[in-house]
Amino acid sequence: MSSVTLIDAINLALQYEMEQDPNVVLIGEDIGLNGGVFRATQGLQEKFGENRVIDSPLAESMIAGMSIGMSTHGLKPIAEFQFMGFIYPAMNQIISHACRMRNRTRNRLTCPIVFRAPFGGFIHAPEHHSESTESLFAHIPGLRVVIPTSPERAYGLLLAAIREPDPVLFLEPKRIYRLHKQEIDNNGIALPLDTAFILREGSNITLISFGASIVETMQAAQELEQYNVSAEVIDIATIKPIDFETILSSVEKTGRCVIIHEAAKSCGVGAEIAATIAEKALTSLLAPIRRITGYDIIMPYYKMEKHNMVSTTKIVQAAKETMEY
Amino acid sequence: MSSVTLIDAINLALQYEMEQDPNVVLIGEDIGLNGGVFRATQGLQEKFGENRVIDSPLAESMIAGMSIGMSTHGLKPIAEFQFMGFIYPAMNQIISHACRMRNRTRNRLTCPIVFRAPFGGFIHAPEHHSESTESLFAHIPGLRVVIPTSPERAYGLLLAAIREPDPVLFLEPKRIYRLHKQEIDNNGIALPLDTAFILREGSNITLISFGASIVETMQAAQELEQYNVSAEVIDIATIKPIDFETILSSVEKTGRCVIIHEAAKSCGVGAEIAATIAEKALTSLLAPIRRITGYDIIMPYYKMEKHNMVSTTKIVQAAKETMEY
Amino acid sequence: MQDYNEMLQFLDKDGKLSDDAPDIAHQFDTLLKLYKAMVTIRTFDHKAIALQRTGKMGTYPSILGSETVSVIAGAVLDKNDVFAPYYRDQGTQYLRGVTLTEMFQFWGGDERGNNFHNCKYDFPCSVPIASQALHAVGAAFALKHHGKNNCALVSLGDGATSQGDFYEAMNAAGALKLPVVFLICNNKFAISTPIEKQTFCKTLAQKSIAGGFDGLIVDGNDPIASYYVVKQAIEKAKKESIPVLIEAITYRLSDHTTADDALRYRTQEELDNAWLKDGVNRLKNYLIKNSIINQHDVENILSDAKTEVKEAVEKYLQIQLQDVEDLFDYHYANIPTILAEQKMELKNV
Amino acid sequence: MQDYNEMLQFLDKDGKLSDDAPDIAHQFDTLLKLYKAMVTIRTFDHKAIALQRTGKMGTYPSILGSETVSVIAGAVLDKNDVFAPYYRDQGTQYLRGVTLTEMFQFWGGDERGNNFHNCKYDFPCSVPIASQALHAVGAAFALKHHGKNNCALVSLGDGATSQGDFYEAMNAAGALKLPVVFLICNNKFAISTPIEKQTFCKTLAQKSIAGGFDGLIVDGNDPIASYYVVKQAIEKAKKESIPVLIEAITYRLSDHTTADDALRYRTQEELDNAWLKDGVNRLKNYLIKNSIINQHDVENILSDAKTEVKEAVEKYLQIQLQDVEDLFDYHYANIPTILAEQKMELKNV
Ligand SMILES: Cc1ncc(C[n+]2csc(CCOP(=O)(O)OP(=O)(O)O)c2C)c(N)n1
Ligand SMILES: Cc1ncc(C[n+]2csc(CCOP(=O)(O)OP(=O)(O)O)c2C)c(N)n1
Ligand SMILES: [Mg+2]
Ligand SMILES: [Mg+2]
Repeated sequence: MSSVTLIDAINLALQYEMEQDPNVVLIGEDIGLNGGVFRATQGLQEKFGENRVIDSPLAESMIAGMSIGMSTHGLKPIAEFQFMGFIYPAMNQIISHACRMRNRTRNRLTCPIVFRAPFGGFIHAPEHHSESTESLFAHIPGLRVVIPTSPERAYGLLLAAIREPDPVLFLEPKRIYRLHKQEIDNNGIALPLDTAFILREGSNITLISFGASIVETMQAAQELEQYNVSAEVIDIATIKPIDFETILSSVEKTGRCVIIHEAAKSCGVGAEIAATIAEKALTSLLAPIRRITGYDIIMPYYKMEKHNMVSTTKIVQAAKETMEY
Repeated sequence: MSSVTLIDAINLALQYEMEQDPNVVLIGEDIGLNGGVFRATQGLQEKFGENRVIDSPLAESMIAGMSIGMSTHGLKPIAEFQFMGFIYPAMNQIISHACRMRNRTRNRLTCPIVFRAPFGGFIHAPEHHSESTESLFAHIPGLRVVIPTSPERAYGLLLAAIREPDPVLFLEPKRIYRLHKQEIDNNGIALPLDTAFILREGSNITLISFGASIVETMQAAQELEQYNVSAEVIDIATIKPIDFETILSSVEKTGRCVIIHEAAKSCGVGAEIAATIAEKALTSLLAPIRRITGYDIIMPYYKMEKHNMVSTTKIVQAAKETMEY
Repeated sequence: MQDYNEMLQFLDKDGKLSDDAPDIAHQFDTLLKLYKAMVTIRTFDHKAIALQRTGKMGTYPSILGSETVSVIAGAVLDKNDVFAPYYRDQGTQYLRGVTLTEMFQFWGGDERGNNFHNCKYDFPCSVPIASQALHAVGAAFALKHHGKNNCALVSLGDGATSQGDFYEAMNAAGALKLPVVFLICNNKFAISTPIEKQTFCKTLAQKSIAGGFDGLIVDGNDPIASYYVVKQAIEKAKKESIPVLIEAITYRLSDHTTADDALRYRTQEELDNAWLKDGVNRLKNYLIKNSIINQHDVENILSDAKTEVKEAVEKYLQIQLQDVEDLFDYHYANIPTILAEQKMELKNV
Repeated sequence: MQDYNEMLQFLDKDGKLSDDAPDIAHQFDTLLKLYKAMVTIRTFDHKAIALQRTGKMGTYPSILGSETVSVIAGAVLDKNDVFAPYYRDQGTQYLRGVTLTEMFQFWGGDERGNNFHNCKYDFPCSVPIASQALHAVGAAFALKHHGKNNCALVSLGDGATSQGDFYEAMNAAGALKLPVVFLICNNKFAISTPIEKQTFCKTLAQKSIAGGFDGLIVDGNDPIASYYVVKQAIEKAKKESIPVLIEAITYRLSDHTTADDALRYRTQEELDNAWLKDGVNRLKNYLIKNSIINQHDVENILSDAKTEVKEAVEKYLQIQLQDVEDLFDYHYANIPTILAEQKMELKNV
C-alpha cells in the first residue's frame, strides 16, 4: 500500500503492466528522460529502455498511426498525447483506422492501443492546453473513452484499458493530477470499463458527472445536505460506452437529475445522457433535466477561464431549482 | 427560372457569388477541369481561371490551413473536401485555427471560409465514402454547420454561407444530389443560417430531421396520414446553431416528437435536440422522445449498408408507438 | 546502391535490353512466373470492371498500367514481411496470397474480403490517402522489436506524396531507423490532378531526402529494372535496418475508378502513347524474343488466367450476404451493452 | 544563391569576420539597431520569466539564445509582408510592431494581446506545432492573388519539421509557386527531444528538397550571416515567386518554458558551451571592436531597454480584466441565439 496522487497511480499502473507484459511499449513526445510534461512516465525509460519507452518525433498523426501498426503486429502501445488540444492531427488515424481495423478485417487485425491525454482546464496554461472535447470521441464507433477521477480509479481503469483488446482513449483530468493522495494497493487488479461509479448515495437527486468536475459535484452534494437534499453522485467514468443501467436506476429512484461537465454544452456528452434519460426514464422525471456545463465557447485564455468553469455554486443552485420545480 | 437538382443549385450559387465577389476562390482536389468528383464545380475553372478555381495538391490539412491564410488576408475561400470521410486530416486546422482566429485576435483576423463536403451513405461507395459525423463539428465553438435538403435551400443556404463572415461547414447530402429537380430563381437571394424549415405542418407529432433522411421523414409523414396522424416535419438545416425556437414551439404544440438522422446515435446531433427538448419542454411531452438513427457502428460496406439506414418504416413505427404511448 | 536522379531502366519500351542488365534478366523461370501473374491480374481487372458495369460490384480502381511493379513487389517480398497497400495494389496482394475472390469481395462491398486467409498480417487496402504509411512504420517497429529480420513495404500513389502522413512516416522511419520500403507508384495522376500540379519537385524520389535516406527511380513498366530495384531496396532495408524509397514510373492506363471519366482531363493521344510503354507487353515480347514462350503459350497463359478469374467470380457471386449480427460483432472484442441492444433491435426489424 | 550543405557563417564565435563578409557587416547603423532590439528582447525575456515566477504571468517560453535571428527576421521583413510566428518569436514580433505590452498580455493569458495594433495582418503566435506554416502559404497565395510583391514568412522550431503540416505547406508552396520563406529556428531541442532523435536528416535545410526548392543553413547566432541569408531568401521568394527555406542554427539557452527544467535532460556543460556562441554577445563585441559603441554605450543601451520593458510591464499590470461578455462576443460576427442566452446566463451568475 502506498499513498499516491492520480498521476502517480498512472505511473504505477504503467510500470506494473510493463513488467507483466513485455509487449507493452510507450510512445510519445518527451516521455523518456523527461518523463512526460506531467511526469506520468517518469523513470520508465530508465527502467525499461529506449525500445519500450520511445521518445518519438513531434507528430501526433505519426504517434497514432505508428501505434496502429505496432498494435496490429503484436505490441500493445500506450501512446501519450501531450495535451488533448494536440490530439486533432491524429483524428484521421484514430477515427479512420484504429477504431475500424477490427471491423474491416473481421477480427483479423486488431488495435489494442491506449491513447492517453491530459484534458480539461484551469491550470493556467496557454491556449490549446485546456481542451475538453471528449464528446467528439464518444461518438466514434469502435472506440472506448475512459476518464478516471481518483488515484484508485486511475490505477484500475488504466490497467483495464491496457488489457482491453481494443483502442481506448484514456483522458486524464489534469487539474486533479495532484489534488489529493489515496492509499492504493499495487496489486494489478483492473476495474471494469463499462461501469459507472456511485461516489455517494442519495435519494432526492442524481448528480451525474465525470472528469475534474467531480470535485465540484461532490462539494455540491455535500453542500446540498444543508438544504436537506440528499444527492446521489455518479461518476460515469466510461464515456463510451456509458453505463446507463446505473444512471437510469438512480434517476428512477430520485426522479431528478443534474448533469455536470466542463466541456461545451451543445453536443457534449451531457446531451447523450439527458437524451437517454428522457427516452428511457421520462415518466420517472419529476423535473426537467438540467445540464451545468461549459458554455458553447472556446476556452478563454487563463485570465478569464474561471468564468467558463463549472462551479459548486452553479451546481447547488441548479440542484435546488430542480428540487423546487 | 430553371429546373435544377441539388448539385446544380450548388454550382449555380458558387457561380453567382464568384461573379459578384472577385475575392471568392475555390480550392480543392480535382475541382478544376474535372469539376469535382460530383461535378459541383463543373465549368467554373473554365469560366474563372486557375487562380480562382485552384486544383490543390492532395492534402486536406493543407486545404483547410491554406484557406485560413487566404481568408485572413482578403480572400473568401470555398474549400471542397472530396468526401466527409476525408475531412479528418483537416480537423486540427478547422478546430484549432479556423474556428478560433476571430476570438483569439479579438476580431482582428477572421476566417470567412466555406468548407464543403458531401456526406452520408447509401450511394454504394467504398469504405470512408459514407460518413455522417456532423455532430463532431456541431460541438465546436466558432463554427457553423449547415445542411441543405433541396435545390432551393442548397442555393440559398450556400449563398448565405459564402457571405457569412465566419467559417461554415456546408455538408451536402450526396444521396439526394440528383434526386429531384426544383425550379429555382438564380437571383442571389440567401436564406438565413439560423432558421429551421417547417417542411410540413401537422398537429399530432413533430418529426425532426436533417440531411438525406428528410426524404424518408417526409414519406413517413405522408404514410402517417393513413393512421390519422398529422405529422409536422422540421428540417433543422442549421446543425449549429440549431433553431430551437422553431423546434420547441412545434413540440409544445404536438407534445410528441421523433428525431431522425443517419449518423450514429450516441452523441449524435439528435442527442442535443432531445436533451434541449427535455430541458425546455418537458411538461409539454406526452410521450418519450424517440431517436431513429444509425446504430452505434461503423457504416457497413455497401453490401450491408442498407441495414444501417433510417427507413420510412422505422420512422412510421416509432411515430405510431409515440402516438399510442 | 546509390541515389538515382535518373530513372533506372534495363529493358526499354522497344524491348531492347541494356548491356549492364542484372541477373534477373536471365532468370526466366521467375520472369515467366511474373508474367503469368501480370496476365492474371490484368484479366482480373478487366473482369472487375465488367462486374461493376453490370451492377455486380461497386466502384473499382483499375490497376491497368501498373501491374508490372505491383506484381514484382509481391514476388520479392518475403512471406514474413508486412505489406501495407493502398487501394491500387492488386498485383502485390495477389502474390502475397490474397485470393481473387477476396479481392472481388472487398471491392464488392463486403468486409470479409479483408479477412485474408493466406497473409494474415498484411494490412487491408487503405482508402484514406497515405495514412497506411504510418502503419507500415509501426509494423516495422514491431518486427524489429521482436528481433525479426523482416521489413514493411508500403505502397502509395504519386498524389499520396502531398499528404502529411507520408512525410511523418518517412521522418519517423528514419529517426527510429526502421526497415520500411516506401514504394511510390507514380502513375502521373491523382484522379484528374497531373503530377505537375501535385508538386514542384522534379522527382518524387528526392522526397526521401527529407527523411534522410535513399530514393531511387525506376521504370515501373520495366520488369527487369523494377525487380532489381525492389529487391535491392528490400535487402538494404533489412540489412541496414533503414528506410528506402522507390519511385516507380508508370502511367494509369484506365480511368481513376469506374466512377471516373479520364477523357475529361487528358487526351486519347497521351493515353495511346502511354500504351506503347506497357510493362506486360514488354515482358511478353522479351520472353518471346528469348524463346521462353511462343504465341501459343501466350494464349494458354491468358486462357489459364481467364479460368482462374472465372472460378473466382463464381465463388464471389455465390457468397451469401452476412448476417445482420455481423454489423455489430466486430467492433469490440467485448461487445458493449448498447451495441448488444441495438443488435437485438435490428434483428427484430 | 545556392544550396548550402554547410552552415553559412561570417562572424565566428570568437568575433573573427571572414574576408568574404557581405555589405551588412559594415552597415553599422543597421547593426546597432539590431543590437538594441536584441538587448530589449533579452531584457523583456528576463522580465517575463520574473513575472511568471512571481505569479503575475503564466507559462512562458523564453527566447534566450535565438534573439539574433529572430530580431533579424523582423528587421528584414517589409511592413506589407506577412509574418506567421510560432510561439518563440518575440524578436521578430517586436520589430514587426507587436508592443511589449501586447506580448506580456498574450503570455499573461489575455486574448487582447493578440489584437496587434501596429501589424494588423500578422498572425498571432501559433501553439499547435507547424500548423501556422499553412497559414503562411494561404496568406502568400492571397498576396500574390492581389498582385502584391510581398511574401509570407513562417517561423518554426526544429521539432516542427516532424509534423505533416510543415511538409504539406512546403509542397503546396512549391506546387503553387508562392513566395513563402520557411525560417526554421533549430535550437537543438524540442522540449527534451534532441534533434538527433527528431530526424535522421543531416540537416533540416535538406528537407526543402521535398518541396522542390532551395534550403540554406545559417549560423543563427551570427548577425552578419543571418541578415544576409534572411534578406536573400526574402528577395528571392518575392522576385521569383517561389518558396525558400532557411535553417538557422541556434541553441536554446533557457528551459523550454517556465514549466520545464532542462537539466533533467541536458548537462550544464553543454549549456555553458552553447553560451560561448551567443549571438547577442557576438554582435556586441563586434560593434565594440569596430568602435561603434563602447562599454558605456552598452550600459546605456541596457538601461534604455530596462526602461522600455519596465514601462511595458507597468502598462500590462494596469490592464483591466475583460468583461465577461467578451467570452462570447468574438466567436461570430453574428452572435447566435444560444450564445446570447448563455451570455445572459453568465452575466446573471
Ligand atoms: C485523405 C483522402 N483524400 C481524398 C481521397 C479521395 N481520393 C481517392 S484516390 C485519390 C487520388 C489518389 O491519387 P494517387 O495517390 O496518385 O493514387 P492513384 O489513384 O493515382 O493510384 C483521391 C484524391 C482519399 N481517398 N483520401
Ligand atoms: C501539435 C502539437 N503537439 C505538441 C505540442 C507541445 N509542444 C509545445 S512546444 C513543443 C516542442 C517544440 O519544439 P520545436 O519545434 O523545436 O520548437 P522550440 O520550442 O524548440 O523552439 C511541444 C512538443 C504542441 N504545442 N503542438
Ligand atoms: Mg497516381
Ligand atoms: Mg527546438
